[in-house]
Amino acid sequence: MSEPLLELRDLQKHYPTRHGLLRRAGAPVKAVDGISLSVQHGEVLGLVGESGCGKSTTGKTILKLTEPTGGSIRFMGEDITRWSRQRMLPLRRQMQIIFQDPNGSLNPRHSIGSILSAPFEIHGIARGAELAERVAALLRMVGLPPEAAQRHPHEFSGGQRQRIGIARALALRPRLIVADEPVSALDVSIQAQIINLLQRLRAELGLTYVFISHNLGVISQICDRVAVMYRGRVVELAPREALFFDARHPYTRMLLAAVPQPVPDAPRRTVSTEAWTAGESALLREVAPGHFVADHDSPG
Amino acid sequence: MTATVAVNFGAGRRLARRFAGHRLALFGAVVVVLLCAAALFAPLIAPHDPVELDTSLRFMAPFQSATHPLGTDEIGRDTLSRLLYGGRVSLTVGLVAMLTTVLTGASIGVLAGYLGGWVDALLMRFVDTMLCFPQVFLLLVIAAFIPPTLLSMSLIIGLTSWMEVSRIVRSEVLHLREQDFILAARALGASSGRIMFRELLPNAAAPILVAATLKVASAVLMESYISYLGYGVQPPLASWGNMLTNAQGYFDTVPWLAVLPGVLITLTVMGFNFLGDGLRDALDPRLTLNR
Amino acid sequence: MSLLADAVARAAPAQAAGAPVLRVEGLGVRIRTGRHALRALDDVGFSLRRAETLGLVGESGSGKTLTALALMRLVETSAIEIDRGQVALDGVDLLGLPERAMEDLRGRRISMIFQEPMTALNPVISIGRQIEEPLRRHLGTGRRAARDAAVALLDQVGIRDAARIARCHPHELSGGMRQRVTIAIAIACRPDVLVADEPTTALDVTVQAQILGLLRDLQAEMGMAMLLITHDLGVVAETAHRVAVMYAGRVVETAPVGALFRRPRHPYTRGLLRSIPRIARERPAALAEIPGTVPGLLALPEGCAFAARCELATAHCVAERPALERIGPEQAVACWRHQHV
Amino acid sequence: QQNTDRIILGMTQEPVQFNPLLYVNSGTENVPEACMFDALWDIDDTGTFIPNLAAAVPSGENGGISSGGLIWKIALKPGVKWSDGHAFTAHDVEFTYQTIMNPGVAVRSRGGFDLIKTFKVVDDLNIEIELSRAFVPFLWAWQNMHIVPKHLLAGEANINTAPFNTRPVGTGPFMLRSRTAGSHTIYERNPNYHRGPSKVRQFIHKVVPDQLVLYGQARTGEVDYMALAGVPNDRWDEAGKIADRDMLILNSPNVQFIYFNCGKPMFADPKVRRALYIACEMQKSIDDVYFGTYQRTLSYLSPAHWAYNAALVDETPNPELASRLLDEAGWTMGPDNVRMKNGEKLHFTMSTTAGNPSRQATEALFQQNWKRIGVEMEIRNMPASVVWGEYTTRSQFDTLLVAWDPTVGLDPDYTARAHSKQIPVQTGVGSNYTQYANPEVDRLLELGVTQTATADRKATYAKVQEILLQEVPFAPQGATRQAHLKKKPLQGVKPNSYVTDITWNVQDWGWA
Amino acid sequence: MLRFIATRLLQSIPLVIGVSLIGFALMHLAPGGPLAVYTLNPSINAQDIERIRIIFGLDQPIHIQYVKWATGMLRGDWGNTFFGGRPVLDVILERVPATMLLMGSALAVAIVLGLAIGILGAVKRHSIFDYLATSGALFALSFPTFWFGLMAIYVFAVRLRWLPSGGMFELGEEDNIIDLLRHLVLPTAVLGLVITASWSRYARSAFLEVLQQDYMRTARAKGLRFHQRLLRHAFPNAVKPLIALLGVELPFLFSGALVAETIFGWPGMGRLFVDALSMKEYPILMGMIVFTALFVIVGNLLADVAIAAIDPRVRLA
Ligand SMILES: Nc1ncnc2c1ncn2[C@@H]1O[C@H](COP(=O)(O)OP(=O)(O)OP(=O)(O)O)[C@@H](O)[C@H]1O
Ligand SMILES: Nc1ncnc2c1ncn2[C@@H]1O[C@H](COP(=O)(O)OP(=O)(O)OP(=O)(O)O)[C@@H](O)[C@H]1O
Ligand SMILES: [Mg+2]
Ligand SMILES: [Mg+2]
Ligand code: NI
Repeated sequence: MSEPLLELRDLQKHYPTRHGLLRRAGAPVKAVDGISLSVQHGEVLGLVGESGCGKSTTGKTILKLTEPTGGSIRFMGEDITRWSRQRMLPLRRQMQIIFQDPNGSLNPRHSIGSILSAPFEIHGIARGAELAERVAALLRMVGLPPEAAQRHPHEFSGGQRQRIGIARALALRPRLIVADEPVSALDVSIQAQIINLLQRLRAELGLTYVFISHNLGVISQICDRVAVMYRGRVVELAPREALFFDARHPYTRMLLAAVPQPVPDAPRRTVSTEAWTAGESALLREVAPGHFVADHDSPG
Repeated sequence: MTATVAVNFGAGRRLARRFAGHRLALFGAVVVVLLCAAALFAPLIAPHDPVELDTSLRFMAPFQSATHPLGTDEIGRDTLSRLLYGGRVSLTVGLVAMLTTVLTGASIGVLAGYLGGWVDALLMRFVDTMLCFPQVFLLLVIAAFIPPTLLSMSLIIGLTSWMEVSRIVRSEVLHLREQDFILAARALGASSGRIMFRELLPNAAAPILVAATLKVASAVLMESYISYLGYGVQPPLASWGNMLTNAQGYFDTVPWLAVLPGVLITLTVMGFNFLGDGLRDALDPRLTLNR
Repeated sequence: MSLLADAVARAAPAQAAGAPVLRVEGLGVRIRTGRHALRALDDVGFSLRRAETLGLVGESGSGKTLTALALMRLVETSAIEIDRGQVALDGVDLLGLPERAMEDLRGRRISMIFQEPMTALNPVISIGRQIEEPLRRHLGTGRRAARDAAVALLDQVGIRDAARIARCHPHELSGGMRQRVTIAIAIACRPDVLVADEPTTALDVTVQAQILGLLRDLQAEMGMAMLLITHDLGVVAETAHRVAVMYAGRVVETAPVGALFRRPRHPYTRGLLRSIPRIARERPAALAEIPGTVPGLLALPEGCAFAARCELATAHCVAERPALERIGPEQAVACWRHQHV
Repeated sequence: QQNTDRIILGMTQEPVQFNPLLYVNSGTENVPEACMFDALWDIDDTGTFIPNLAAAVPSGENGGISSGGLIWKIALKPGVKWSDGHAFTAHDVEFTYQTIMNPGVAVRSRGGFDLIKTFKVVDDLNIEIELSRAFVPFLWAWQNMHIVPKHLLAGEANINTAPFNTRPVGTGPFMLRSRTAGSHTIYERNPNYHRGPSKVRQFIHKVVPDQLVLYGQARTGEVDYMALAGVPNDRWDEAGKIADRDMLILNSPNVQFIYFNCGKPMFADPKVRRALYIACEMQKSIDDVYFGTYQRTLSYLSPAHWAYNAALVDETPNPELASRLLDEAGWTMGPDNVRMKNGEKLHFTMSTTAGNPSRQATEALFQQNWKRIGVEMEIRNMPASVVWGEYTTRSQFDTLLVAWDPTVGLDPDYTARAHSKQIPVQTGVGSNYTQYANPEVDRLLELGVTQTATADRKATYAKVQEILLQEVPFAPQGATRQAHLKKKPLQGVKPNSYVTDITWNVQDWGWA
Repeated sequence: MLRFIATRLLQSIPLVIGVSLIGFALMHLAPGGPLAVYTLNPSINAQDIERIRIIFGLDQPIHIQYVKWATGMLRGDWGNTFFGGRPVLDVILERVPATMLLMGSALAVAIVLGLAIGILGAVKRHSIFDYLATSGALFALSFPTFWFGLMAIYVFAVRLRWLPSGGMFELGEEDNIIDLLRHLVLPTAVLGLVITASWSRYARSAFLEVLQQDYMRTARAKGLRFHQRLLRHAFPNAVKPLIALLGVELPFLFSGALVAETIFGWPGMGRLFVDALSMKEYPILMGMIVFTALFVIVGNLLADVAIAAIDPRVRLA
C-alpha cells in the first residue's frame, strides 16, 4: 500500500473554557481526544457519530483551521502539524472543507460571484472572462442558475447556501475535501445530484473525501470506510459493509438501529438507553481485516 | 488590491445600482460634486478677488447688493468669493484628512485585530502613545517641523486623528475574525492581507463610514484651529473654518458671517454623510432599501 | 408512557377533526431584489389540527422557510412583503394583528425552530439565558425557576452536562448542540403550534429519535400542532400525519403520509421518493435524480414550474399552470397529468 | 441688589503667581501687586510721583537726589507693617534689591538696578544709593518694583519655588484670602494698611477667559468692573450707551508698529522703509479695523505723552510719493507688477501673533496698500511663543506687526529699542530687534537719560522722534486704547495713562 | 484575565517612558520657547533673557534636561513650573475636579442621549426622526464649539438671564450644589452636544448592523417586547465599538475640552494645557502628558476588558 494521503496520529483538540465575569479557566473541553486515522488516495472515509462528539472539530483540525493541541497530522507525506499559517497557504489548494454551517461560512458582504471567484483569484488560476465562466460553471454544477452570482448569501435558502459552499470547495479540485454535513439541508433529489456529482468527481479526478454526516443512508452510498466517533474518540472503524452489517461497537449498533425508515407505519424507532463504558485508552483492536473496534465494556 | 475583478464581479454593477437607487446617496453625491466644482471653478464664478478688501463696504448683509450677493465681511471682502475660494482649502483638507484618517485607522485596526499577538500589542501601544498627546499638541508640534502647505496640513490632521477609528475597527474585527467565513477564507488559502482587506474590512465598513463623515467635519474645523494658532492657512487666504473663527466676535451683531460658512460646512458634511450611508447600504446587502 | 403517548398522537387527527388550530390560505410573498420583484410564495395553503403534524417537504429553495417565517410574521422587511392570504390561529387572523398582540403570541402559542441554528443564537448571551427568556417573558417564571427550567430543557433535548452547557455561549457548541438549543427555546413555553424548520438535520439519528420522541410527547400532552419542515423523508414517514410538498413557491401536493409514500400523485413527489439513499449491501452506482434544474423564481414559466423536468409533461403543462386540485379526502395535487403518475 | 461688601474685577487672564519679583504677565499680575504689595512710590494719573512706602519722593529739590544725580537718599515711612505683623524696614528694601540682582532668581528685569553701585542701609528707615552714572528713569524703576519681606524670603534656598509665591505677604491694602486656579482670586481687606483701610472688605479678581463673555458678564452685572482685555473694539458704541455703566477709555502706553528688520538688505535703505510706511492707510486701518478705538500716533509715544512731538506731520497715505521713493531707491516695476532690483523682487513677509483677527485685517489692508505700489508682502503669522522667541530676539523676521510699550515705565527713554549698541544679535544686549543704527539717535538717547530738566529732555526726544519718523525702523500705526466697563456706583477708579494697570489705586475703590 | 491585566500594565511601563521621551523631545525641538513671553515685556533685554534661560536650566542639552526631569519623576517629584515656581503636581491637581465634573457630566449626558438618538434612528430608519436627528447631529458637528457656546451664553445668560454665563459657582456660593448645577448646565449642554452628535452617529450605525442579524429574529420569535430585544439582544452586540470609542474618549476626562472651558470660564485642564502650551511651560506639559498617559492606559485597558467581558468570542491575549 502506498503512503496514505492523510494520516492522523493521536490527534487532540482541547478547548479551554472560561466562565464568569473574570473569565476564569475551567477544565478544558476535550473535543477531540486522541484520534488516529489514515485516509488513502481516492478514498472516501465516512465520519459519523453522536452530535457534539468532535467531528467538525476533527475536520477543522485536519485542515489546521484550528491548531491541534496534541498529536500529529501528515498530509501528502509531510508532517504539517507545526506548519505556520503562511507555510500552509500553497497547500490549501490541495485541501478544502465544506462547512457544516453554510450561513456563517459565507461572507454576508460578498456576492456569490465574488465568493466563488475567490479560490481562483487566490491561487491565480483564472481572471476576467474566464473567471466568470468558471464561476458560472460551478453554479451550474450545484444546480443554481448563473444569475445567482450577483446575489448575496442572505437571499438564498438554506439548501442553496449549502450548495454554494460545496461549489466553493470544489472550485480548486483539491486532493482532499473534508465535507462536514454537505447535504444535510438539501432535499433528496438535489442531495442525490450532489452525491452523484461528488462520486463522479472522485472517479474522474481521484478526489479524496472525509465525509461527515448524520445521514447513514448517504454515508452508505458514498463511503468506502466509516469511522464512528463517540466523545472525541473513534470507537469503530470499518469498511462500509462491515460497519453497516457487522457492527461491533454498541454505539454503532445503537446508531444503526435508530435510522429512520422512509416507510410510513414502519415500527417506531426505539432508542436504547443501554449504557456502556468506554475504555480508558484510545486504542483500537482489529477484529477483522480493516475492522477496528475500541475497547468497551458493554452488556451486549 | 490585486483583484478588483472579483469586487466588480456582479457586485460592482449591483453596488452601483443599489447606490443609484438610494436617493439620499445621490443627493449627497450631487451636493459634494457641486461644492467641489464650485471650489474648483472659483476663479470663473467668483465675482471678486477673495482678498480684495474695501473697508468702506464692510458688514454688508447678504442679498442686499448685486455686486456682493452674499454681503461682505468685517473688512469689506466679498463673502461669496471668499466662500468659493475657501471651499478649495476646506474641501481639500476635509477630504484628504478624512481619507488619511480612515485609511490609517482602518488599516491599523484591522491589522491589530486580525493578527493579534505581539502585532496587536505593538500597534495598540502605538495608538495609546498617540492618544497620550492631545491632538492640539501633536498638530502644533508636527506643524512646526513640516512647512504648512495645504496638503501637508491635511495629512497632519489626518495622521493625528485616526486613533479612534483604529480602536473601533479593531473591536469589530476581534469578533468577526472568529467567524466561519474567515475560516473559510483561510481554508481557501487566502493571505492575511486578503482576509483583512477583502473579508474583514467590508464587515467593519459601517463604523468606518460614520467615522469618515465625522472626520470631514472635524478636519475642516481643525484646519481653522491650527490656522488660528498660526500653523495653517495664512490670512488673507480664506477657508470656511477661518471665516467662522474670524466671525466669532460678531456672532450676535453680524451673525451671517458665521452662519454662511457654517452652513457650507454642514452641507459638505451632509453630502458626505449621505454618500457614506448610500455606500454602506450598498455594501451591506442585507439592508434593503426603502422607497 | 411513551407508547401511550404514541397511540394518542397517532389517533389525534381523527379525534380533533374539528376546527384546525392553524389555517393558512392563499398566502403570497413578494420579494423585491434590485429592480425586480419576484413572487417567492404563491397561493400557499394548508391547515393544522391540534396534535397533528404536517410535514412540509420540497425542493431546496421552494419557499418552505419563507412560509414558516411568513406565518410567524417574521419576514416583513422593506424588501419582503406578505401581499396576500390569511393565517388564522384559532380563527384569529395573524396577518392583521397589531405587532404587540403578535408579540404576545410568538413564543407562547406559536413558536419556531430556525433552520440555521448557528446564526439564530445570540453570540454574546449564554445558552441558559437564551432559553430562560421565553419562560420569563410569557410565563413570568422567576429567575431561579427559569434557570432550573432551562437546564431541564437542555437535558430534555439530550444535551449531556446540561448545567455546564447552560453557562456556555453559542460558539462553544457543536452544530447539533446549537440546534437542540433552538429546539429547547421553541418548546420552552409549550406552544400550541410549533413551526419546526429542519429541526433535526444536524443531529445524529439517536438524538434525532430522542428529539422527535420528545416532540411527540408534547403533542400528546398538550395537543401541540406541528409544521415540520424537513428533507428527511424517513423523519416525515415516522412523524408526520399529513404531508405537503412544495415546488417553486407553491404547494404541489398534499396527502396523508401513508398515501403519499404509497402512491405519490405528483411527478415531483415521485422523483423525490426515488432519490432517497438507502442502506443496502449493494449500492447503486449513482442515486436516482430528477433531471434538469429548478427554474429561477425570476424566470418562472407560464405553465407548470416542473414541466421542464417532467417526463410526463405535455404541451398543456407548458402552457397552463395547474391549480391544486382536490383528488380525495385530505388529498390534493397540482398536476394536469396526476392520473398518469 | 448690589453687594457693596466686595468688588468683582473681571479679566480674561489670571496671574500665574503672586511674587512681584517673579512677575511675568503685565496686566494680570499687576492686580496682586497692587492689592498686596507696595512700591516706594507710585505715579498718579497726572504723572506725578507720589510717595508710598517712602516718606517722600526723592528729588533735587528735597535733597533726595544729589546734584550730579548719582546719590539717592530715600527715607521710609515709619510704622508700616507687613500684613503678618512684622515691621517693614529698610532691610526689606535692601533685600528686594539684592534679590533682583541675585543671579539665581528669575527676576524679569534689572533695568535701572544694575546701575546701583552701592546700596547702603543707613538705619531702619533710611537708605542711600549710589549710581554708577546718572539715570533719571531710576524713579520709574522703583515705581515699578514692589518690596518683598526679607523675614519670609531670606531663608529660602530657592526663591523661584518658595511657598511665598503662592502664600504671599505684603504691605498692601489687601491680603490674599483664597485662590481658585482658573477661576478667581479673593483678596481680603488689610485692616492695618498704612495708607488707611480700603473701602471694601473684599476685592475679587475673576477670570473670564473669553473677551466677549466677559463683556456679557459686565453687561449682566456678574462682574462689577471689566478690565483686561476691555470692551471689544466693535462694541464701544454699544457699551457707551448702557445705562448704569460707565465706559472708561484708557490710554495705554502701547503703540502698534510695523517693525522693519533693517538688517535685511531690502530694508537697509531708509527710503524703502519710508516708502513702505507712507504707502499704508494708517488712519483708515485705525478707523475701519479698530473701529477708531486706537489713537493715531507718529512716534513711539502716545500723543497724550508729555514728550510727544506734536510737530510731526502724518504723511500717510501717499502712494505716489511712496512709488517715487521706491523708484529712487532703485526698485523699479517688474513685469508682473512687482518691483525688482538686481533681479530680486520686492517681496517680504510680515508676522504677528496668529489668531488676532484685527491684526490680520490690518495686515491684509497693508498688503493691499503695498500691492498697489508694486510690493509683494506675504503674511506669515505664528504662535506667540514662536514669533516672540528667537524669531524676534535674533532678528530673523522681515517685518513684524507688534504693539509694544516704551522701555522704562512711561519714561520717553527708548535706548533699549533704538540704540545701536542694543542690538541683541550683534552685542547680546538690549532689545533693538530692528537692528536700527544711527549715530545721531545714539547720541540723543545717551543725552536724554542724563538730562534732569524736563524741557531739555522733551527737546531731545522730539528730535529722536523726528529722525525715527524719517528713517522709520518701526512705523507707528496707533496708540492702543482699552475701554473698561464699570458699574456706575463703583467709585474711585482712576484711569492712569502712566501705568499699565487700572488697579494701581485699588485701595481707593469703593461703592457710592 | 488577571494575567492579561498584568501584562498590559507591564507593557505600559515602556509606554509611559516612551511617551515622556517623545513628548520631551518634541516639545524642546519645536521652535519657540518659554522665554518668548518676556520679549513683550518692555523692560527686559537680551541679558535678562539669557540669565533666565540659565535659571530655568534651558541652557543644558536636552538629554540632560530629560534625565533630570525623569529622575525627579522617579522620586515622585513632578518638578516646578517655570513661571511661579509652583509644584507641577499642585498646579495640575487643583484643576482635576473641575475637569472631571464637566467632562464626566458631558460624557454621561452625551452617551445616554447619543445612544438613545442613535438607537431610535436605527430603529426608525429613514423616518422623519431619523432625518432630523441626522441633520441635527451633522449641524452640531459642523459648527465650532465656540459658536454654540457664545450663542448659548447670549441667549440664556445675557438675554433671558436664566442661567449664569460662566464659571463654576457664584462667588461666595462655593458649597452650594444647586448653584454648581446651574453653572454646569450650559457648558455640559454645549460640550455634550458635540459628543452626543458623534455618539448618535456611531450608535445608529452599530444598531443598524445588529438589528438585521438572525438572532434578532430569534428574539422576535420568542415574543420578546421591542425594548427587551433592544436592550438584551441588540445592545450588548452593538455596544462593542462604542466601548472602544469610550476607551479612547476616557482621557478627555482628564485632558478636558479647551474651547468650552474658555468660553464658559470653566477652570479645567484644557485651558491649563493650552496656556501651558502657549507659554511653553514644559514642566506642566510633561506632567499633563504623563497623566494623560495613565488615563489612556486605564481607559483602553478597561475598554478591552469590557469588550471581552461582553463578547465571549473575543479572547484576551
Ligand atoms: N431576501 C431575499 N431576496 C431574494 N430572494 C430570496 C430572499 N430570501 C429568500 N429568497 C428566495 O426565496 C426562495 C425561497 O427560500 P426559502 O428559504 O423559503 O427556501 P426553502 O424552501 O426553505 O429551501 P431550503 O430547503 O433550501 O431551506 C429561494 O429561492 C430564495 O432564493
Ligand atoms: N470554540 C469552542 N470552545 C469550546 N468548546 C467547543 C468549541 N467548539 C466546539 N466545542 C465543543 O467541542 C465538542 C465537539 O464539537 P464539534 O463541533 O466538533 O462536534 P460535532 O461532532 O461536529 O457535532 P455536531 O454533529 O453536532 O455538529 C462539543 O462538545 C462542543 O461543545
Ligand atoms: Mg459538527
Ligand atoms: Mg429553508
Ligand atoms: Ni480590492
